[in-house]
Amino acid sequence: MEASNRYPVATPGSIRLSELSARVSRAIEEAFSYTSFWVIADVTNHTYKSQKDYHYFELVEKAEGTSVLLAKFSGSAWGTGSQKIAEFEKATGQRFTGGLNVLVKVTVKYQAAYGLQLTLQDIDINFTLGVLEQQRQATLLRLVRDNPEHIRIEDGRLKTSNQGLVLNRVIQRIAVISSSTSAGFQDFQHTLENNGWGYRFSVDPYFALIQGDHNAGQLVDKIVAVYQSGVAYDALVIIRGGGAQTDFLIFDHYAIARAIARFPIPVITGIGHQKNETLTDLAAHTATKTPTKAAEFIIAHNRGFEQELLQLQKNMVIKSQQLLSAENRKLSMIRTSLVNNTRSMITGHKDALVRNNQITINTTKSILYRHRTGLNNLYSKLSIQPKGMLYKHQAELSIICRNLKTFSNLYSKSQENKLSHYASLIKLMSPENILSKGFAIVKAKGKIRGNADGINLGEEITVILAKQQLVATVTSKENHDGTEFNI
Amino acid sequence: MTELNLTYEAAFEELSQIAKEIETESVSVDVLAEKVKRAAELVSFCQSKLKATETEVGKIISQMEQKTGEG
Amino acid sequence: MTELNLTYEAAFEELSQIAKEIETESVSVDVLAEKVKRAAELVSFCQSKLKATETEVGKIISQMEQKTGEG
Amino acid sequence: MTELNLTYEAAFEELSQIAKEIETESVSVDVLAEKVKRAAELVSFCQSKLKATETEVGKIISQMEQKTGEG
Amino acid sequence: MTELNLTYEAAFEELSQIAKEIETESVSVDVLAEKVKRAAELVSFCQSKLKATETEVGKIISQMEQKTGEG
Amino acid sequence: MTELNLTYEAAFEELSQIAKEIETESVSVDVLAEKVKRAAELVSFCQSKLKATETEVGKIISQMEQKTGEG
Amino acid sequence: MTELNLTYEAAFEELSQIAKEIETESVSVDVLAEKVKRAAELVSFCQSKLKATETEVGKIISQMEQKTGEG
Repeated sequence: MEASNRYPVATPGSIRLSELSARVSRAIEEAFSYTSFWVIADVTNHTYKSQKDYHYFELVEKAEGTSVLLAKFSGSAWGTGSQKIAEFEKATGQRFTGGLNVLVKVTVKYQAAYGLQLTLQDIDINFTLGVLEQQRQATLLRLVRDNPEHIRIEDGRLKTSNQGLVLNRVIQRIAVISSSTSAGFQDFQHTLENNGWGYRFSVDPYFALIQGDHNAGQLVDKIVAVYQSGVAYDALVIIRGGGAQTDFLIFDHYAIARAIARFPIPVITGIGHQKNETLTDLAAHTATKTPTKAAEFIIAHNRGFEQELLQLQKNMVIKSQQLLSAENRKLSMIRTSLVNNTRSMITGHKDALVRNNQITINTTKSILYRHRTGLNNLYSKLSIQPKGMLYKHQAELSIICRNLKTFSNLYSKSQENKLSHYASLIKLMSPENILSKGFAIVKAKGKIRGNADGINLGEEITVILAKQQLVATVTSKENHDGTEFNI
Repeated sequence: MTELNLTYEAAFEELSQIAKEIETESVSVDVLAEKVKRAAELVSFCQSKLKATETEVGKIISQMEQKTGEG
Repeated sequence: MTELNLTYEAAFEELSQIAKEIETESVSVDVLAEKVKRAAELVSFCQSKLKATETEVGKIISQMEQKTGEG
Repeated sequence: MTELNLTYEAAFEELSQIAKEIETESVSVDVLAEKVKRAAELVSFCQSKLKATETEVGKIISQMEQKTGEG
Repeated sequence: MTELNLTYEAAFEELSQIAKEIETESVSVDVLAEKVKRAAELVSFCQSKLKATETEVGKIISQMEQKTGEG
Repeated sequence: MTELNLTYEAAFEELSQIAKEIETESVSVDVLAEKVKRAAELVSFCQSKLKATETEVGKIISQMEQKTGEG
Repeated sequence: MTELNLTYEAAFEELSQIAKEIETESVSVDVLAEKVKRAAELVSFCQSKLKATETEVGKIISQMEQKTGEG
């Protein structure tokens, strides 16, 4: 080596640096050649030489939560590595730059002149996306946590105050935040001005640099300026003007998302992002993909209003005509019913009169007929009943007469019978009759005797018979039992 | 005998009385004849009175019948 | 006899009474003739009254019929 | 007889009463003729009143029918 | 008869009342003729009033229909 | 008739009222003609008012359509 | 009518109100023409305002007011 010649031969116990370098180089080569490593590190001090497509940077690891360095390597990327970085930037929307936490595939290389260096072979897009997403989620959570009045999560979606605003019927006064150079703004203007319906708009541009995290403050200032202008804008449109694909990380910035979420005028975005929506899009009232789409949305909104107007007008015309024809029908119906009901009412009254008349006539006749019949009945009773009554009396009299005769006769006969009974009895009991039957009366001492008591022997008695009377003297006196005549 | 004021009623009454006495032999042979004689008189009185009445009633009734027949 | 104020009603009543007495022989022979005579009188009275009424009623009715015939 | 204020109603009522009395023979022979006479009068009165009413009503009704026929 | 202030309403009401009385025979023969006469008057009154109304209403209705025909 | 301040609304209301009264026959014959006359007037009024409105609305609509056709 | 400060918002609100009234037939015939006219004006106003710049709007409104003055 030519250079080594500049230094004297090493004193005993020392070697030349190049020798050491060669030994290190050898050791490293032995240990690390043909081996690559996936390492997680933070990128710092990044520079990019676009002419050569070279990236120079350092990879460091800090103690967690501090800035104390635990490890640090220089690194570079070119060729394949640069190509991977470009792919990475396109895919993530994140520039490969200082402060980025990455998972990279590196080979360790030692060059005597440059020292130990890591050469970037590949970069894990998904790791960074994960990190970015984590950052995004952290920002989102912070937004929700720190602004509960304006930002919250509903059904997994971000809900902001701005979204709660109602778009004016017509969007005509528009504030636009864009970068002055952006083609997007031109597109937006052009689309608005050349709408097919002749709608006119008033657009106030608020130009700002819209790229890089560090410009977030400026963008927020512009938003505030729109508010402070005092103009009654119908909408604030935020558009990103084409250009680098890596510009839109700014739209995940906390301050911007917060400002938009709380902004009192509906915000329409036309940022243009292929992957998931930025926090700005999520916070805005309406998110469209491109500035042209934003303009189209506004035109469609106004067109919707005009169509609504025309529809209302059309409905009104139809309804007015319907109303008038319904009114006509109602009127003619009422007229018809009036005529019919009047006629039927008069007919009804006529019928009622006839009915009353008939009742009067018919019933009167029947009343008179009934009375006549009743009178006749009474009359015939009167002409018949008295005769019967008199006849009955006559008959009764006759019966009494007959009875008088009959019972008088019976009475006389009965008396005659009684008398003749007594006559027979007397005849039977008369003394002449008794004596003629053989009985005799005995007289003693001039008295008729029924027994012999007091009659003494030798005494003279008189025995009287029917035709004669004998005088005799008692010669004997004996008792006899007298049963001889006991019948 | 035939008292002026004797009624059929009284006569019949007396007659019944005598008949009863005779029948029950509560009359002695002494008065029997007397009683029998009185009874005979009473029967005679009653019979004549009855006959008279019968005749009169017959007359009245026949008159009545005549009238009713007419009526 | 025929009292001035005698009604058919009363006459008939008395007549019925007499008839009943004779029927039940609760009349003495002494007054039988008299009673029969009274009965005959009452019959006569009732008959004449009946006849008179009949005649009058007949007259009224025939007048009525005449009228009704006309009517 | 025909009292001035007698109505058909009252007359008919009285007539019915008499007819009922005669029918149930609750009238004595003594007043029968009188009752029949009254009845005859009432019949006569009612008939004439009825006739008059009939005539008048008939006249009115025929007028009414004529009118109704026209109307 | 036809009182000056008599309305159809009142007349018809009275007529119905009379018809009802007659129908239920609660009208005596004494006033029947009178009632029938009144009824006849009321019928006549109502008919003429109705006829007048009908004529007038008919005129109005025909005018109305003519107008509608034109319109 | 057509009062100066009469509106279609009020006229139609009154007309409906009259129609209802006649339908339910709560109008007496005495005032029927009068009511029908008023109703005819109201119908006439409503018809002319309706016609006028129709014409005016038609005019506005045709102007509107012209404009919309242009726009 | 067309007030200087009329906004789309207010115009649309008024127009909707009119359309709704007409649709629910709560607009009387009396004011229908007037309402339709107003609606036509409101539509016209909104349309011209949509197609004009701010400076032109004043002109439109003053024109409209002139028309209304005439109308």
